[in-house]
Amino acid sequence: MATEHAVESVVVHHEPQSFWRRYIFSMDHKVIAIQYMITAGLMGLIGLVMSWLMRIPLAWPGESVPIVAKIFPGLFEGGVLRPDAYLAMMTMHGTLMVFFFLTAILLGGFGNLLIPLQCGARDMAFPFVNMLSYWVFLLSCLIMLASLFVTGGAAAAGWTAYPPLSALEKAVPGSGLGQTLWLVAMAVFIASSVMGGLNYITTVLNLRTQGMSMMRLPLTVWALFVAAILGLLAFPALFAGAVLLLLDRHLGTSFYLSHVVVGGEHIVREGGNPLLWQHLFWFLGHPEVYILILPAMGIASEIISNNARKPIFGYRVMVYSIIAIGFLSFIVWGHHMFVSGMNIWLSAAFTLTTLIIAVPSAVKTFNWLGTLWRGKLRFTTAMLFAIGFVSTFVTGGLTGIFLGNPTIDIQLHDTYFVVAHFHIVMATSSVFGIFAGVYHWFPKLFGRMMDERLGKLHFWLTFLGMYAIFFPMHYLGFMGVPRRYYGFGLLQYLAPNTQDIQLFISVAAFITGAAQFLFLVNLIRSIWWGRRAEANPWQGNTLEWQAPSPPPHGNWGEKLPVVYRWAYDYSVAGASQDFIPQTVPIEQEPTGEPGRHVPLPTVAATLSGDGNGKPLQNGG
Amino acid sequence: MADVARPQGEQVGAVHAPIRTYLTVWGWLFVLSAIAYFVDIIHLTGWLKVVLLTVLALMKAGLIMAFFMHLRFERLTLVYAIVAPLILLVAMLVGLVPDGVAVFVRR
Amino acid sequence: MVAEVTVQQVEQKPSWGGGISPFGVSWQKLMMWIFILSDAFIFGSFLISYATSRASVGKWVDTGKVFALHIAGSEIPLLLIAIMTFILVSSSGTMALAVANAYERRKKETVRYLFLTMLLGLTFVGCQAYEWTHLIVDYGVRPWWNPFGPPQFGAYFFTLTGFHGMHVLSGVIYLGIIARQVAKGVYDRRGSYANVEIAGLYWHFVDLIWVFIFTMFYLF
Amino acid sequence: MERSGIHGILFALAVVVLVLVGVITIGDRWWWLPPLASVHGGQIDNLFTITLAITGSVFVLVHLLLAYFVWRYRERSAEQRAYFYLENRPLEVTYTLIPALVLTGLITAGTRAWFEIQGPPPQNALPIRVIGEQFAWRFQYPGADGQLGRFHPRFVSESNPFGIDPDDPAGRDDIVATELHVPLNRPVVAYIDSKDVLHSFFVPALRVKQDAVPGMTTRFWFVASQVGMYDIPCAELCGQGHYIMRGQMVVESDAAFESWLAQQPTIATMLGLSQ
Ligand code: HEA
Ligand code: HEA
Ligand code: CUA
Ligand SMILES: [Cu+2]
Repeated sequence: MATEHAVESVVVHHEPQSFWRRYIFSMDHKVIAIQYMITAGLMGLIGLVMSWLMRIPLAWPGESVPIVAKIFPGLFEGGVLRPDAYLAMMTMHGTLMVFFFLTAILLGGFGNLLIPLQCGARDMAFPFVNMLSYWVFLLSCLIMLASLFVTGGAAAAGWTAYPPLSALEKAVPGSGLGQTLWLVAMAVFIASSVMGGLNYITTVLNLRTQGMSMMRLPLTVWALFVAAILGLLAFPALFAGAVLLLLDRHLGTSFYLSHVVVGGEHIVREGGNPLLWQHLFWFLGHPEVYILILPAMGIASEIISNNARKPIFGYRVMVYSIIAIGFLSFIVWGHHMFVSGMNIWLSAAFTLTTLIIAVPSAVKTFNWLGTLWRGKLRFTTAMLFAIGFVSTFVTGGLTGIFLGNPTIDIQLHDTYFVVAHFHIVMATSSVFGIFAGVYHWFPKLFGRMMDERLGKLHFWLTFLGMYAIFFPMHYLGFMGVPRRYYGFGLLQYLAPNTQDIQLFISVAAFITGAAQFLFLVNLIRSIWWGRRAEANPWQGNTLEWQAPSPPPHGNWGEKLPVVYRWAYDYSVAGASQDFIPQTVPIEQEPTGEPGRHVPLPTVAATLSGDGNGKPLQNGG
Repeated sequence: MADVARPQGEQVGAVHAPIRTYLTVWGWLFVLSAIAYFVDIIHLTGWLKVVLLTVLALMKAGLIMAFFMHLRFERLTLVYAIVAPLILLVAMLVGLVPDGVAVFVRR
Repeated sequence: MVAEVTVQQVEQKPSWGGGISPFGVSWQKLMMWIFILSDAFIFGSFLISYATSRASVGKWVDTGKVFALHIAGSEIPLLLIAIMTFILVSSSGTMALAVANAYERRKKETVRYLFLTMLLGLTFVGCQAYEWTHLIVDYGVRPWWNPFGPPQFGAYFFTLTGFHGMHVLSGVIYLGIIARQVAKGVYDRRGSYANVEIAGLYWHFVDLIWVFIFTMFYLF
Repeated sequence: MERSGIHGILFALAVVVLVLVGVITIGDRWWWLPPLASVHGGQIDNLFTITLAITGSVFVLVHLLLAYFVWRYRERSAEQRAYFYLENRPLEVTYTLIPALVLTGLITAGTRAWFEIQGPPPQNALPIRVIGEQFAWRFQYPGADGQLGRFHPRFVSESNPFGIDPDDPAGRDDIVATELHVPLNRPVVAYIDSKDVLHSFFVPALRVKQDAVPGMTTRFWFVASQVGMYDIPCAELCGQGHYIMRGQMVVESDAAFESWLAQQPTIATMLGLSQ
């Protein structure tokens, strides 16, 4: 055993010294996390600007905006955004936001930051592959951005890239080099996320510190773990699909194409099946959206428990729900294809699985409420975003129930109702998870605190703003406004006041988007001039708070921490404080860990207010 | 003491089969491949062929995974963790192929 | 200090002191397994796409005829593919022997079997090259067209076998690196031949995939 | 952090306002589905309303609980202590089972309606072919033989923009149009094809939506129940002109329909063939 300790110290003091090895080509998971976050954040900002561009013609159809046109001369004609530029912006907005912003920041950013810290590991299992994963991700970002500047413009077939539109050069501007680069960038992105995923999964499984059993992992780690598994098993389908599509585009195969006439020209292909792409895409696409929500759920759970000063309600059930949601998310993909011409029996099967997924979601929702109940709620900015997450997840999840029903989906498919649904769960809930996480773990990232007052202002503008943008989109959906439309002038069934709603949405979008610059200012200011953070500013239990802020290379100094209890010993009766870090031995403080304390409170006891279990004397 | 309590290091290959077992498995793979080949060239058709070939392929896969890839000597949890996700491929198959048939019908 | 670098240390250094629970395997091996799972999903997606396309095309090609070899005037269906299958299965066998020898830390035998495996792998790729040439030159099969039937036949033929062949080739390179390490005694010094076993996992996986390509593409 | 309680109160308020706005605007139908003009659409609207009632209640319930908890349990003093509470099996089982039951109901109702709507059309249904192209809809009606002639993109040419097989005898007497007319109260089955990329045949007022997929024919049948003119927007991204791809549908009495049909050209005249 003596040798082991010697090795430990060798590792610990082996911090790279040069600037390049330390901050650029670093293999330290925390540095990689920051790199991911900054890159992904930039991609998010680009996506945000694109959504602004899209909102202009939607609110003011045909009106000229010379000032904006000057900034983006390539996209405007006569001061008006061109229809093909609209589609390109829409496609890139969706792609950047889903993959390059959310996936990257949640798995690459928070995964890298939290998994080793909360498992009590010194780093990822294979730091070199971890570093490679980031650089490959950056490469994919560059390829995707490059596609904006090629002749013909960026890909314009939607983020779903349905062929034949995406397979034929003539079908739509941007389906030349732009679409090819889109596919290549996605393939590279997938390679990067596989490299990341391998590390996250192995690290969670094998690199937990002593005492950190799976059922003691914080929910953040559970959620990231399951999300990583989803990525690893789902992305291959898109990879295969993208390879086939590239071959269709450049080798003249006909996986997805059959004989078509585009622009008067006959394109002779035989026997392809466009639905095949849709299946492959959504076999990824649906798990993908859960890759985006699960980590946000984990972050919200952690932050809610911490700021309610209460254990998370029903920890085990929360874990099982995460697993259940993860599994179910693989077998619901067909709900995006109810009216695509898919076999109607399949639709029925997918209805079943789709609606069942609401059950574990319900459990999670009520467990969050249960955690708030009789807590001592402290409203940090992170907490506000976390409860904002609960609100928006429920609102957005419930609209999924309409869509999951194929009969109703006949009417609602590809209308703004869908746009409303996914922006509320994804653009709002998941983004709230990210904001909550950044405010909460900022001390671990940079060793300083973010400004709470600015943060709260940011929260309020964003919370109200997001609802203002996306709630009215449901109304558009009711009225049957189709999505991916550049303008609605021809549609006579729309009441004239739909245009008022569009205007309202756009104004809200500009204000909300602008509010994000508060966040940016706060971020930059705090990185350099924020108040110095102590190790455990939020009185948290999980391991990362036992390390200094920011944790040094190797995280834990000489010795790995040892874990004696679960992560949610908040307000345990008889304890000296209202939190007990996981590293505190049972002999020193009691525990409330499930299974270790007796007995479970009954309903009657709960109502009479005496549900508090007595901790076992010696849990060992 | 505290840092590393669980078993460490050279666990790999602690249990494994004698070389004879590998040779036997090798032999069986030849035999099964040969059977599959004959199933094809004697022009069996229809479901019988599909079922036979599928079973043979699964048997071969099973042998490779169990012996060559050592799953037989690993913990059962690992076996489950590796085999269970394959259900999703079955789900994919069940979702896609009938739809392929449906497309054919509606050409 | 340096002189004392022992088994434990090297094994442990990259893992920062983690354990092997819950699966009882090192993180390196686990990582390979997980990678294999992910890769299996790529192949799975290709094969299932192929099955779907074939279902939606309806008629298909008599692969027995296309891949027949003419020997002494008589046509033996699928002979080349049968030979290739036997080669790849054999390479799996030699790989297993390499791993078995690695357990016993028999350096020389391990290297020998690794080389044999690489040789068989290269032979397999050679056969594949021959088959491609044959189909392209003699029959005029193209990814977008072929004389036998639906164009998807050629398309999937090149995609599936090409992707698989690339895996075999990368495997040969991978084994080459491992063999070099073995020969240089790196694993003796480390006291662990685990990397040979991990490379073996990959190689057997490539063979495993071939079982399904053989069955689904050639035999069905 | 001292005075953070105020944000709890604000949050509770915001959530209540949200609930009010939602309930009023949706409950009062400020914006609503287009007026219904088909028979099967009734089923869709019913399910929509039922789902709205259920999800609406959940929305209100969850948000009110959230507002109440956030307001009631906000931190007020340093001595206050949260109530250590782990879990409550009966409660958790309850809120697993109730949604499960409700959803089972929705699944049953939804799939039943789905099979009725997607099921085989009645024997006497009038077949119509709907052809999507960048960026217009075209329609083909059977002639006296009641049969639609074959369609394939390879027949498309300047003179034959509809892509109908000139050699198919069933097609000679077929009638072609660029506006869709359908008779009132008679089942119509639309066979939907595409010349180029994906489109989607969407008639909001009739609650009809079905993608047009190149390489295969999809189908949707319906009975129009209201006379009128309806838009047919395209609901699947199909290129630059997606937003201007709009057709017109006219639902009219049988007599008006027949006389309209009689005025449209046939394939034979269009292609200069004999009947
Ligand atoms: C983070 C992302 C995310 C999440 C979490 C979800 C969650 C869900 N989604 Fe969503 N979805 C998207 C992202 C997401 N979705 C995207 C991006 C698209 C569009 C892609 C595109 O076309 O471009 C989409 C599209 C989409 C469609 C296709 C619509 C169409 O194109 O026609 C459908 C259809 O079934 C659907 C369903 C659901 C369901 C049932 C859930 C469920 O998981 C929701 C479960 C949650 C709840 C139900 C709330 C909490 C529950 C309770 C409080 C309990 C009580 C409830 C009841 C009793 C009803 N989604
Ligand atoms: C996570 C995903 C995400 C996000 C955040 C957004 C954000 C927004 N989206 Fe997006 N949108 C999509 C995903 C997303 N969208 C997808 C997938 C599509 C479908 C594309 C397709 O059809 O192909 C779509 C389509 C889409 C449409 C429909 C286009 C059409 O069908 O014609 C519209 C229309 O208004 C729209 C508007 C907006 C607006 C106004 C915002 C925002 O302005 C709202 C404000 C945003 C924020 C407040 C958060 C941004 C935060 C940051 C950038 C912070 C940076 C962070 C760090 C530095 C850590 N979007
Ligand atoms: Cu046609 Cu959109
Ligand atoms: Cu989905």
